[in-house]
Amino acid sequence: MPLSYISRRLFHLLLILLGVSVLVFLMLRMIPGDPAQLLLGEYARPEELARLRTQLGLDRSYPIQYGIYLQSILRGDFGTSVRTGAPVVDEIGVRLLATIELSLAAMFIATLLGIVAGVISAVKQYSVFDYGSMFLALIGVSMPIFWLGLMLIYLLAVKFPILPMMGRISMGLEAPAVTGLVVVDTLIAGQLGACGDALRHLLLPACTLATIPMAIVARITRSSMLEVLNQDYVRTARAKGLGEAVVILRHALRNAFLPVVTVLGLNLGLLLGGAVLTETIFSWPGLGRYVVDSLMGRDYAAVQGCILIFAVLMALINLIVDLLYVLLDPRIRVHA
Amino acid sequence: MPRLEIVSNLGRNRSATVGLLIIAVVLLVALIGPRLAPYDPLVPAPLDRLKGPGPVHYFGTDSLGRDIFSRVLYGTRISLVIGLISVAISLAPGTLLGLLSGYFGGWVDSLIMRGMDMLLAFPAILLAIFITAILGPSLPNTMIAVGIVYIPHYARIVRSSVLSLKEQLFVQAIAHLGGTHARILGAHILPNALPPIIVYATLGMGTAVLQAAALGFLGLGAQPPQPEWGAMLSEGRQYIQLAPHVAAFPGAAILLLVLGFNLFGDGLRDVLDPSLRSR
Amino acid sequence: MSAPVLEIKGLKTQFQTRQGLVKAVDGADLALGHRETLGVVGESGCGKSVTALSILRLLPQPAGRIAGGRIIFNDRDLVRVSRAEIRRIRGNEISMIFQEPMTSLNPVYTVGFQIQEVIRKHRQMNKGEARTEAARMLGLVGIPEPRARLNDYPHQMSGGMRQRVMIAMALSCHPQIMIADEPTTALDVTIQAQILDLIGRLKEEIGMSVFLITHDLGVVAEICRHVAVMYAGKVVESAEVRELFAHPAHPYTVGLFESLPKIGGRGGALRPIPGVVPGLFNLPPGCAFQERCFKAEPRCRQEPPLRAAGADHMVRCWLPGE
Amino acid sequence: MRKIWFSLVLAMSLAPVMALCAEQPVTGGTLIWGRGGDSVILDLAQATDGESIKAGIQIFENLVIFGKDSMDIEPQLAESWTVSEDGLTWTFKLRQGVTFHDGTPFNAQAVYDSFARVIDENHPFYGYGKWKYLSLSLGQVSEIKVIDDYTVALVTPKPYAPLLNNLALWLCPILSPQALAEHKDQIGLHPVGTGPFKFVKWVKDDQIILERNEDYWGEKAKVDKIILKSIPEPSARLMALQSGTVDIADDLDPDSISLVKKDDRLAVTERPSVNVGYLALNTQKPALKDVRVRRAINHAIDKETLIKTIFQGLAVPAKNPFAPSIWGYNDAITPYAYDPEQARKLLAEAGFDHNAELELWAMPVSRAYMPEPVKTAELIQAYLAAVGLKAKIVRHDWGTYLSKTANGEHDMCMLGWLGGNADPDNFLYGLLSADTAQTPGAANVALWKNATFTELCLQAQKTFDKTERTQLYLKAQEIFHDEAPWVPLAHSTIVRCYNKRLHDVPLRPNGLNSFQMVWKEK
Repeated sequence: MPLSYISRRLFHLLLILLGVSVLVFLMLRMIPGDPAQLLLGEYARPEELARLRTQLGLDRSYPIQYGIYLQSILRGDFGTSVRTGAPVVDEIGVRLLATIELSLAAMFIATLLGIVAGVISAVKQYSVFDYGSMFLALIGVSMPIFWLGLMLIYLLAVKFPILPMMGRISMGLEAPAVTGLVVVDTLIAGQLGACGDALRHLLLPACTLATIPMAIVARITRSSMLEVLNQDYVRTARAKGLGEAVVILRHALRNAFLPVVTVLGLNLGLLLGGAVLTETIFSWPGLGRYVVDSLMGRDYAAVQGCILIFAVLMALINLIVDLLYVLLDPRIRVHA
Repeated sequence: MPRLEIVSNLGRNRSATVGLLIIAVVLLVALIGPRLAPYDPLVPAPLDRLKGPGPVHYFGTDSLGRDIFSRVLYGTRISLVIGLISVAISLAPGTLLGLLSGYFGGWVDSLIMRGMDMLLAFPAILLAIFITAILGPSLPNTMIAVGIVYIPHYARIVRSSVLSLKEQLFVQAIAHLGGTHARILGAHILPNALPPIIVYATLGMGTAVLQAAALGFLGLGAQPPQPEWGAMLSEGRQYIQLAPHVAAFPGAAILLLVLGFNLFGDGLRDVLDPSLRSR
Repeated sequence: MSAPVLEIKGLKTQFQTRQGLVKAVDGADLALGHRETLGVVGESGCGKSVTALSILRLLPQPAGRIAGGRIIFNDRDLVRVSRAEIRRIRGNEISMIFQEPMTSLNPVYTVGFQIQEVIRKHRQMNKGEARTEAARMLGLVGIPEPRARLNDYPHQMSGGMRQRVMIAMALSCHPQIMIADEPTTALDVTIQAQILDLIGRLKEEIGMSVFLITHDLGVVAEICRHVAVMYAGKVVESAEVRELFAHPAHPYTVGLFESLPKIGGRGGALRPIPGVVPGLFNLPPGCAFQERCFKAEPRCRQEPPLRAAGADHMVRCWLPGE
Repeated sequence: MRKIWFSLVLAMSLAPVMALCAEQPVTGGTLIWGRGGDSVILDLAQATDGESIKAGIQIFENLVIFGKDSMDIEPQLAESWTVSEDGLTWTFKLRQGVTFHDGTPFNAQAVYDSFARVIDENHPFYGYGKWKYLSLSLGQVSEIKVIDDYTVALVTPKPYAPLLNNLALWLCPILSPQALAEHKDQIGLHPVGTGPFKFVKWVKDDQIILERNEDYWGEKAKVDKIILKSIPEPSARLMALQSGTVDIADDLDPDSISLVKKDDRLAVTERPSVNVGYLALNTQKPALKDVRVRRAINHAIDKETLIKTIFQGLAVPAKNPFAPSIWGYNDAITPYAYDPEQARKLLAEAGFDHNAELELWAMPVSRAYMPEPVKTAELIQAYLAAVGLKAKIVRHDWGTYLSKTANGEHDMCMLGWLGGNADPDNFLYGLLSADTAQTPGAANVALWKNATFTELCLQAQKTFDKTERTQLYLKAQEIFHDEAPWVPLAHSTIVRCYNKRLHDVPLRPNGLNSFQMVWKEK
């Protein structure tokens, strides 16, 4: 991939980030209710409010506030959380990793199961499996996911306590943080039991989060496979005497991947959004919950930081999807 | 494709038929539901609260003793309106922006698309939360928020079909014959760009209902005592053990309606635009 | 005709569609002689491609199935051999090339990989040997700088080149039979001739038989020894090429010739066959061609017999051959 | 003979069980405490939210503190104190031999640094924090004097009786001066106090881990560790308690509490609170200016049913602005009875326009004083409709709600007061005087400006004699009742739900306790 292409993408990203930062800044200030009032709650006295506003720099004009913000960002400082007084970067870091762990797990489940279900449905078109899994997929995209999450907790953690209902790992099993992903950290520390425990904790929230993308991936894989299975080159592969598994996996699936990858990329973005609800239900200490809490708490710097992180993540995902295209399909060449 | 053929193809498409049937039933309920409702959906009867389903209250009562069956019936109208209005709010500006962007290209395109990219940088639910926070929580504002969130999606879809249509000969021919931009856009490009929009809009109604329910879950949606399904469901989550029916029935209603939109949308896509496969 | 390597007897192939059962091939009999080229001609939808696909059991699933008949190849009935057995035959003893060289190659793999795949599947070779062999095959089909082209993707090649690649792939296990389903239809006229020449030449070199499906009587005349004419799922006439061209017996065959422009031919106006191939759902009882036939008579409502119309010349018609 | 043997065996086999049943505290174990959200900041002088306070008061101690289960003042880091004749100087004798968790000795300098950083702009630590609620803490203190290593004096410019109560609040913790100097503006992430538990680790939005302070000056904590776990979804919190994942679950909704009560593995402790939940009637709005309308609204609402259903009985109906457990409560007042007929009559007398639609503002968050704000609002709406008063429920998110109500933009709004330092002044002057009815930033959200009432409150602030103050407050409550600027709704019951394997779980009327004495069965 040519360097000029990447640098152009990066320039684009910078522009969008700048735009997003202005947008978020303005939108935050358009929300009625000020941070000082929220911090002090129903017991606030006017003079205390005024003092806090001054301390927080909220009494300055918007352009000046934005200028200060932009300056500090350029210095790599995302500001300080109004609520906790801690640097936003620190606040975001840990939670971001928790969200990434959850999203990756969900993505993994969604991709794996979605593709398997899609491929089988396509190969056995009009079979009971096909109808069954496609009906389930439809239900999956039609269901409020917070409802599903609560039902899963009730069924699998309370009624039949098979899985833990919250948190990332059982008390006392924590491994030293290296990557910030608990599952990986426990592996690095060689604590297989703890890793298993972390995986069990991951299962319910990840499955909940995976429902919608899994359904979408299954549907898109199926339709894409159906299209590909009718292609002449699949017939050619069969005519060569190749086994059915090789025909489907090597010749058909590989070609069916392209639309699936597009959808996967779009869905990773969806996952970041879906995490807002899932993290609340499963008490997962992630960024989705944090950004909503920060928004409700008018923690300007925190919200601004989170959204910028989201924007960068989205851009990264798009870039990865584009790279995958090139890897998957030799016909695509990047035009710089 | 001739209109008659579309209709007959739709009739033969099983998912479209089932979807349409569900939507029709919901529509019917929305129209005559209030007459079927045995109770006033808004008047609390606190001493009858959290009664299970039975012959008196078919779906039981909620935490204020209101009849859930009646509330679900009344809520049908609200949910349909949420779906329609939200989609209309994303559809109109989204289509316009997509048309302009795709047709004129150049800096107009760059400007519009970068703006859309900025909106897309936000996770959808977060942007919706943002907008409701600015506007204040209420049903109309929920619809506006959900509507705005999906503008970029429509703009992108329309833009890409305009790009391919623009290259087609007949448009170029018209342009050479001296048609105005507005005429070319309105009379020639838009009608041809419609199929994917219609499909996406149908599916979008389901998404809108779900998004509105999610906002309701966060307490930002319809205001009490309105019997909006998402808000009812979210209220019911408190009673999952004590009175599961409180959440079950509005949840089922949402599932059914969204399923209807999705089935119908799927069917429409198969008939109108087989190339538009990604949901 | 020498002893046949492949004999199709009473083949019936059917498709289950939403509109009902389609009898795409309805009792076809064909024989392919050793080191001979058999041409199967007919309009689109007459069942010639389905017959070819039936031989290797490549029918689209789950709609298509062989409902009856036998396909005898080396004393084995291909209709009944196990799936593993048919897979051993495909690409190895019988290989096949298709009409659309543009789409018949997998776009995401190099041509080298796709040729090696079949070599390694059927011949005991390691990667390196298979690669050398693939390059040799590319050279054999007349592709310059074959080693370098191994790394090309199909989209980097022209249609003619791709069909050469397909042929190389088909021949790389030295099959006894190559089935070619309209191999030149999608190509430019000049390329068509080259490809036909190539097929003719390689048939001799490798010593195989060719089952050539085409709608082009010119092609048949050029490279076939025997020819069979199919209509609505049945073989209506078969003979040696010269015999058939000289004495077409079936009115349909006659129609086919008359609809062709003859180069330096016997003159006369082009006469297209009236009507279209009947829908396979509502075939009339008896001869399927009766509604388009200028010589149709009442007895055509009954199934016409297969009769000899000359030496090694069979026709399915009530009328005597002329 | 066999019978005797049998009894003996039985007795022996039961012995260990009996021992367990007896309230014999054991040391050790981890207490897992499920709650609705994470702490915000663990420097309590900067904290305004309950979740920060819950964790912080395990770590920090104050000069004085409320009783374990009451709001009476007891010594903590100060052993004794005196007030000067003029009521302006408070002198505290400090406890000796106390060290902070980081080993720094506790002395007068520590008190000085902890307090001066809040009120003295020239103190080096002043800039390291955003000091909140000065009026509830040290706002009235003008000077802090270090008299000797173990004696400190606080000076107020005018006599200020509630100061002792303020010092017992979370807002006046004593921190290690060493830690203050070291962590500067990050002190909120690294709390170092003298309390029975030490801070170990904080995973944001997940958990805070505390462990026993082995060098504690008093009786050492029983459990080894406390883990405060954030579980935002209330139904998940309930399920966590039921499944034994957590030992304590905070802030369950009333219906869940009734489920907990039925579960014989779980225990519920209840205590009358000092809080009040009320519906403020904006007296500045034309429709509500007439006292008859306000009284009509008071008559229209059936508090008994509200409490029985929505509060699940976990509250007592309110008739005064503060709870009966606080001194100075006027029990002689006859509450407005639920009487729709009377309400309609009063509205008619006032010539109320029945077509007017009043805005009923419902809180978006639940609080101890208002566990189900939305349902409460819906019920009130229905009661008002029944007497011909149309109300529209309005919701804003919390920040907006507070700003706008403080600006007097509502007709009727729901709010409440946790009780602060449990002094009547806090409720009467703070929430109802003309001084606090100035927009924007009004705490008196009824915007009720009654000169007599305000004068009574001001008078009481200057009076040190409790009996005299009581008389003033009794009078003030009569005026409040008569003028009806609020519908006082309920004083909710404070509840703690926990697993029965926990023992000696304390519960103060404000719900904030140190868990020093809590022990857990093995």
